[in-house]
Amino acid sequence: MKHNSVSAIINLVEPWEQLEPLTTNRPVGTLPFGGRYRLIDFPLSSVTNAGIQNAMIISPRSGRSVADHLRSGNDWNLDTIRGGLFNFPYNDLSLIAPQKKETLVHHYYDNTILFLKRSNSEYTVIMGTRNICNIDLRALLRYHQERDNPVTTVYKSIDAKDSDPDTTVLQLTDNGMATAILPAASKNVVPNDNGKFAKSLNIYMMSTVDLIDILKEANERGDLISLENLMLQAVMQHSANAFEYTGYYANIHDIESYYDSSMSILEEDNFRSLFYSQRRIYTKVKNEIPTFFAKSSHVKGSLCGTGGYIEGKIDHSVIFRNVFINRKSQIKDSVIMQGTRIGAGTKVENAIIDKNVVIGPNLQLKGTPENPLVIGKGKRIFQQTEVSNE
Amino acid sequence: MKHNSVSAIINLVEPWEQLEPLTTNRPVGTLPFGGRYRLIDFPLSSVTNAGIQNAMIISPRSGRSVADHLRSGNDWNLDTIRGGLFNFPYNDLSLIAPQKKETLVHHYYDNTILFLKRSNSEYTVIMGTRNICNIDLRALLRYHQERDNPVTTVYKSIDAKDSDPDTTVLQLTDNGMATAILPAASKNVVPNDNGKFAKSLNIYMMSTVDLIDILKEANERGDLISLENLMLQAVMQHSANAFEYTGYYANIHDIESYYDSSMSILEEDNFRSLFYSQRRIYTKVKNEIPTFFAKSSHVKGSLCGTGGYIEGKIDHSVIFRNVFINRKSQIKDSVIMQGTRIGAGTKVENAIIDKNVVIGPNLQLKGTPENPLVIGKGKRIFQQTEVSNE
Amino acid sequence: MNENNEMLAIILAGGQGSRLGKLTKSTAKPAIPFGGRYRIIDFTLSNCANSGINTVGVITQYQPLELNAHIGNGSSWGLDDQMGGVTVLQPFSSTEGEKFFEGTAHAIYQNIEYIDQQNPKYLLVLSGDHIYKMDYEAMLDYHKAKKASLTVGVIPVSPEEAKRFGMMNTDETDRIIEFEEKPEHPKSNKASMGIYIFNWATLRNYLVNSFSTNNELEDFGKNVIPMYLANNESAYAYSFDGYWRDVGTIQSLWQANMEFLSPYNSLNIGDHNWRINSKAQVLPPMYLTSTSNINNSMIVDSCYVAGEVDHSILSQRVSIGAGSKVVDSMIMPGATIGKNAVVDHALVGEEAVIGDDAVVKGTEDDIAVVGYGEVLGVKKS
Amino acid sequence: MNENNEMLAIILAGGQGSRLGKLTKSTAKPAIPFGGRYRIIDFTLSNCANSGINTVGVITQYQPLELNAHIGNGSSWGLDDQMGGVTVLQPFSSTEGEKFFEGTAHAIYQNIEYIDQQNPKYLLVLSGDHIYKMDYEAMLDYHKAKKASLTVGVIPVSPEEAKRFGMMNTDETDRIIEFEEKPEHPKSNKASMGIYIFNWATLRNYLVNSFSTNNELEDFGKNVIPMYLANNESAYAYSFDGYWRDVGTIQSLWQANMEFLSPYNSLNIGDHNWRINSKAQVLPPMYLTSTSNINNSMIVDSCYVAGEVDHSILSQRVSIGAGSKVVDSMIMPGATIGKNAVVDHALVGEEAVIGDDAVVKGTEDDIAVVGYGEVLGVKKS
Repeated sequence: MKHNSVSAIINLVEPWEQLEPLTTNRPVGTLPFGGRYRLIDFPLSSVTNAGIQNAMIISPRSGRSVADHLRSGNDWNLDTIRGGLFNFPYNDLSLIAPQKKETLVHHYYDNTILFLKRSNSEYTVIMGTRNICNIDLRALLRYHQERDNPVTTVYKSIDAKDSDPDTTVLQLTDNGMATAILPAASKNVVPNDNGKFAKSLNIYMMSTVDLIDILKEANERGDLISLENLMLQAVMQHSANAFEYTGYYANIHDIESYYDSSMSILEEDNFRSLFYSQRRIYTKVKNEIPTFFAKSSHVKGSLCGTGGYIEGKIDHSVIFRNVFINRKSQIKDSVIMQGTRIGAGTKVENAIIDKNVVIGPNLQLKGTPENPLVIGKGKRIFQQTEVSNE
Repeated sequence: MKHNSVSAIINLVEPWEQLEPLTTNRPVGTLPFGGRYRLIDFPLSSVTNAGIQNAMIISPRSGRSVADHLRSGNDWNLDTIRGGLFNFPYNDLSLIAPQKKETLVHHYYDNTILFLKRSNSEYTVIMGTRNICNIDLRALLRYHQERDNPVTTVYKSIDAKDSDPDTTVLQLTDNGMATAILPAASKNVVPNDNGKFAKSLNIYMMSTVDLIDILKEANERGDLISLENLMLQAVMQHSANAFEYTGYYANIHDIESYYDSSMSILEEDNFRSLFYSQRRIYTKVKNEIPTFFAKSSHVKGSLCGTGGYIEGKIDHSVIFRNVFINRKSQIKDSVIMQGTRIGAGTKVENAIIDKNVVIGPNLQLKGTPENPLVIGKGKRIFQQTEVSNE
Repeated sequence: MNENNEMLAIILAGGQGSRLGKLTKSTAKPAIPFGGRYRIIDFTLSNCANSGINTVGVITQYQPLELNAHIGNGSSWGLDDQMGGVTVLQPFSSTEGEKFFEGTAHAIYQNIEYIDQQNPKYLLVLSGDHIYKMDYEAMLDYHKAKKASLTVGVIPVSPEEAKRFGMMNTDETDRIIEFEEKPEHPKSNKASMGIYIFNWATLRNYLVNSFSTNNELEDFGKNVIPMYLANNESAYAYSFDGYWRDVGTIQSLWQANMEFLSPYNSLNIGDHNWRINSKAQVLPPMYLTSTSNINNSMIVDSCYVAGEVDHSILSQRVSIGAGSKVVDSMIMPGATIGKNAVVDHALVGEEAVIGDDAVVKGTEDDIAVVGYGEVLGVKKS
Repeated sequence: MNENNEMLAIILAGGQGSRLGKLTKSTAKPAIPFGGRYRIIDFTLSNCANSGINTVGVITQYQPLELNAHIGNGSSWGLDDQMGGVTVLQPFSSTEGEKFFEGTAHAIYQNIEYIDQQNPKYLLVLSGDHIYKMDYEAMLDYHKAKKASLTVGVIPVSPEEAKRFGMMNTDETDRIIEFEEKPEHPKSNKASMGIYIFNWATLRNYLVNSFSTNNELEDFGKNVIPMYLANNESAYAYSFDGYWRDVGTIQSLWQANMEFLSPYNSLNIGDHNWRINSKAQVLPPMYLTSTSNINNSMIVDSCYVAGEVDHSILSQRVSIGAGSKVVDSMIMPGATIGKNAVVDHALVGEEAVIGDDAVVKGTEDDIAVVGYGEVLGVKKS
C-alpha cells in the first residue's frame, strides 16, 4: 500500500577484479569507505530516506559479509512489518557450476520475480553500489512519473577527460533521452559542447509490472545474464528518461579510484555534501567507546572513527573505527581500516591498509598517489621485507 | 559471558527423500506441523526457552524457505545485541558441484568454526529437526556438567517393535554410557530387558572448545562429511553421556510417520504435553483474523489455526491457518495446510494436503492410514481424474 | 513515499471509560479486547500506519499498564520507525509542577514539548476508543484543499442519534458555521467523530495564550471548537460514511462485537489492503474436542472448546467446558468457563472464571458483565 | 542460562536532581550525558544486562521525555527480551486516584501492580545516577548464601566522606545491626550505595501494611531500613570495592568525567567482558581540520574540531571553531563553540551555543555550567 509504492533492488554482482586484494573476500558492495561505512550503505540509505520499505539484495558468492553487515535491516529501518530486507545470495554466474547452470535456465530470475510480486509495489528502483552518491529517490520517482519512457536512468555530468575508455556513459538525444549506455571508448558517444560526458550511475526506475515482464521474458528466452545487462538492453530497446544527479559523486572501479575517492572525502565541501545533506547516511550501528587522543598525538585534516587510540601523527588520512596508532608513527595521505594497529615509529604514506592488519614498529609503508600501497585484510607485517604491494 | 554460555547449532541437512513431495521445495526443517508450526520451531523453541542467545542454522540448498520463516530471529528472541541467529545456506554436499567441492576441502567447517569462536560460549548444543520434542536444555547442560564424557547425547526410550530397521539407537553400556549410535538393524544393538530401544534424538551437547577442535581436525583431514556424521564419530571415539528425554516425542522420516505424528497430536494428552508445558513453542508471528465457523459447520476432535472460514464438516483433523472449507464438504483424519481451499461437497479422508492447494467441489480424496494421499503444494484439482498420490 | 512527519497523530487514550463499569476498573478503555484478537486501540493505530503516518503519540493516564504493554515499541503496527514511531505520553512532573491531564485539549497542552520536538505541520487528534477503518491521509488532502485551519471528521446520524453527539452545522461548502453539543433539535446530520486535523502552529498559539491567561481551553468539543468558530478560523467538516462505532458503553461494545460476527459486516476485517494489526502472541492452535458444537462464531488461537458456542466470539486462551453453552456473547482473553454453565448475552472480562453449572444471563437490552478476574462459582476441574 | 525472572530490577530514575542546577531544568538526571557517548543511566542498565537480569522497570516522573526516548524498548542494552524487557513506569491515575511518587519506597508501592505481574522472587532496587560496573548476580548469590531478607550494597569510604552517606554498622558476619544517616562520628566505613536486594514477598507485606495504616514507609533509607532493623529482619551488607561515583552534583559530575579521561581509570570502559552500551546513533565520523590541536582528550562521532582541545571530552555533534580553546571540560551533545572562544573547567549542556570570542571559565572548585540550549554571545558563522 502507501508505504510499498516503491521497492528497491540492490545488485551486488559487480566487477571486482581490479579492486583486488580489497575484494578478494568481499563483494564491491561491502568495501569499507569514509571512516565507518561500506559502499552498500549509500544506495541503502537513499532507499531508507525515500521511505521505501521493501528491498532485495542480490549477492554474489555466499553473501556472508553482506549478511553480517545488514543483519535484520533494522539499521536502515527495513525490518518493520510493512516490508523488509531480503538477501538472495549466490547470483554470480561465473561461480556457478555448468550443470547447475542448466537447472537455472528458465528460472534464473525466479527469486526476483517472487520478491517483486510480494512487494505489491507500483515502481521498482534498481541500484548498484560502485557509484557513490546521495540521491533523492523521491525526486527520481516524480521525474519518472512525469515522463513517458518506461525506464528512467540516472547520470552525473563529468569532464570527458576524467573518463576511462570503459567508463559507461549515456548516449543522449537532443531532447535528453538516453538511447543507450555505452563505454566512453565507443564511437557512438561523444562529449557535449562543454566537453562533458553523462556518466551512468547504474540506477534504473521503472514500473514493477514492466520489470516483472522483462524478467519473465528473459526467463522464457532462457537468458542467463545479469540484471545489469538486462537493464542496458531495456534502455536500448525503449529509450530511457535521463535524470541528472548533481551532488557528490565517486566511482569506485579500481584501486586508484578507490584511493582518490577516499582522499576526496577529506575535502570539507565533499564531506559535508555527502554526509550532512538532508538525507542521512545510515550504517550498521556499533557501540564503541570514544577515541582517545594522547598528549603526543598530532592529527590534521583527517576523518576518524570511534574506539581508536591515537598517539602518533596523522595527516590527511581516513582512519576507521578501533584503530590503534602508536607513538611516533606517522600516517599521511592514507586509508586505515577498522581494527588495524600501527606500531611505534612506523611511517605510512599513500597506502590503503585493510581491516585488522598489524604493522610492527619502525617500518616504512609507502606507495604513490597513482599506485597506492595496498595491505590485505588481516596481514601481519613485522619486517620491512614483508612490505610489498599485492 | 553469562548469556552466551551456551550456543546452538541447528542442522537442517537431513534425509528428505522419503518425505517427497512434501520436501520437494523445502528442507525437512520447514515442514509444517501441528496446525501452525514448522519442524524447526521445536528445537529453536528449546533454544529460546533455555535463554540461549546465539544460534546458527545450517541449511541445505538456498535456504529461502528457512530465511522466510526465521527472518531476524525476533520471534524466537534471537535478535538482541547479545547474540543472534545466523543462517548459513548451501551446505548440502550432494548439491555441490565437484570442482566446487575441491575448493571446500580443508575449509568445509570454516563458517561453523567462525560462528563458534565469535559466540564466546562455553558449551554448544547441536540439534536436528526431524525428532519433535520439547526438551529442557538447561537440564541437559546440568547433566552434561555433572559427568565426565566430553559429549552428551539424548535418547527417548521406545518399544523395539515400533522401530524400523534404520531407526538410529544408542548402544548403551551397563552404566548408561553411549558407545555408539547405530541403526536398529545392526547386530550390535539389542533391546533392553523391557524390550525398549534408546532411540537417538540427534541432540549433542559438548564444550565449544572441544567442538572447534573436532571441526578443525576434520578440516585438516580434508573431511567433507556432514556435522551429523562427525557427531556420530565423536560418540564412537569418546563414548557419550546418555540423557533420557521423557516428554512427547515424534520422529518424522517418511510420509507415514509424518501422518501418524500429526494424528497423534490430536490426542489431548499429547497436545497438552507438547504445547502446554512450562516451555512454550514459538513460531513466526502472524496477524490473522479469527476463524469463522458458520452455522452449517461441524467440527470435532480437531486442531484449527486462525484466519479460516469453515462451513463444512471436520472430524479428527489438523487444519492450519487460512483454510477455507466449503459447505457440505467432509474432512476426516487429514492434515490440511495453510491457505488451502476445499470445494463444496468434497470428501477428504486420510490425506495430507500441502499449502495453497485448491480442491474443486464434489471430489473424493481418499488415502489409507498406512498410505495417506498426499497433494503437493500449490496444486489445483478440479477433476476426479486429477486426484492421485504423488 | 509520502514525506515523513508532515502530520503527527496524537491518540487520546487517557479516559477512564467509567461507562464500561467493571471492565475498566483496572485497565484503560482503549486496551479493552474486541473481536476475538484485537484491542480497541488497534483500529486507530492500524489506521495511522495504513495512512502512512509514522509518528504517533499516545496520551494515557488511567491504569496504563496493560495498554503500555500492548503498544510496546509499536512494532506490531509497523510503527517502530527509526524516524518516528509510537511514544506513550504519561503524566510527569517538571519544575512547573506535576502534569496531569484535565481534558482533551489540556492533555495536548501538557505535552507541547513532545509535539514541538516532532515539529509537525499538521496535528491529527484521535480517540483511542472507536471501531472503524479510515484513511487519514485522504482527510489531510481535504484539509489542504480547503486551506482549512481545522478539519473535523463527521459521520451522518439520524435526528434521534444526534441528541447524543456534538453536531456540526455547515454551509454548502462544508465550512462549519455552528457547533451544537447534544442538540434537542439538530439542524444537520453531521456528528463529530472526535477526529481533528489542526494546523499545529495555530492551535499551539491558542493553547499557550489561553493557559497563560487562565482562560483555559480544556476540552476540544467544549472549548476549542467554539473558540475557533468565534474567531472565524476556517473550520471544515470532512464526511466519512464507512462503518464507525463508538464503543464507550457496555451496550455499544456488545453490539459492535455482535456486528463484527457477521460475515457481511461492512468493517470488512479480512481486507488485505487495510489490515488491522494487533500485538500478536504465539499460542498453540485452537482445540475443538469431540463434544464441541460451534455455530456462527469466531474462535482464535489457544481456545479449548468442549461445549456449545453459538453466535459468540471467543478470544485467546478461552476455555469452554463440556455441557456449557455460550450464546450471543463475547468472551475476553483467558476467561475459563466450567462444565454445564450457561453464558448468554454477556461480556466476560479477561481471566474471569465461571464455575461449573453457573448461569450468566443478560438480555439484548441489559447485557450481563463479568469483570476482569471475577470468579463466579466453582470450576471443579 | 540462569533462570528467567528470578530477580526483577527497579531503577529509581524519578528524582529531579536539583543539585545539578541548570543541567536538569528540562531533563531527568539519569538522562544527563557522560563520558562522550553515554548517559548516566547507561551504566545501571548495562550492569543489569551484563548481570543476566532480563526484566527491568524504570520508575520515572520528572521531565521524562529525553529519558524515555533514550531507553526506548531497551534494545540498545539487549533488554528487549520477549520474556521481560524494559518497562518505563510513569505516574498514572486509577480508581483510587492519581498516583505520583513521593519517595523511593513509595514509588515501589505505587507500582506494586507491575511488580506483581512479573512475580519476582527477589527485587533489586537501583539508582539511575551512579557511575560504576557491578555484577548484581554475585550480590544475589551472596543474598541467597546469607539467607538474607535484605542485602544492601556498601562501599568503603573515609571517615570524612562518611558524614555525607547513610552508614551501615555490621557485626562480624556482615549482618547490619545499625543504620546511621550522615553520622558525625561514623562507627564503620560501609556507606550505602542505594542498592538493595529484597525478598519481594516480605517487602510487599511491609509496604502494603504501612500504607494501609498511614504509617507510611516513604523512603528506603529513612523508613524501610530502620523498620527492617527494628523488626529484626536479617539484613546484610554486601561490600563492593570497584570504581563507584555518585554524580549528583556539578562538582562530582565534572570530577567523574575528568577521571573517565584517564587511560588508567579503574572503570576500564574498554573491557569487552563488561560492555557499557548506550543508544547508538549513526553519525558521520569526526572531522579534524588542519588547524586542530588535540591532547589528552576523548572525541566521538560527528564532532568537528578546528580549535584546540586539551584534557576534555567532546560528545556527539560538538563543533569547536578555529582559534577556540577547550580545557578541562566536558561538552555535551550538539553544543557548538564559535571561533576564538575559551571554555575552561566547564560543563556545557546539550545544544548550547557559545559565541565567537566568548569566555566560559570556571575553576577546579567552582565549575562553570552552561545550560541546555543556552546561548552565550553570538556565533558568527
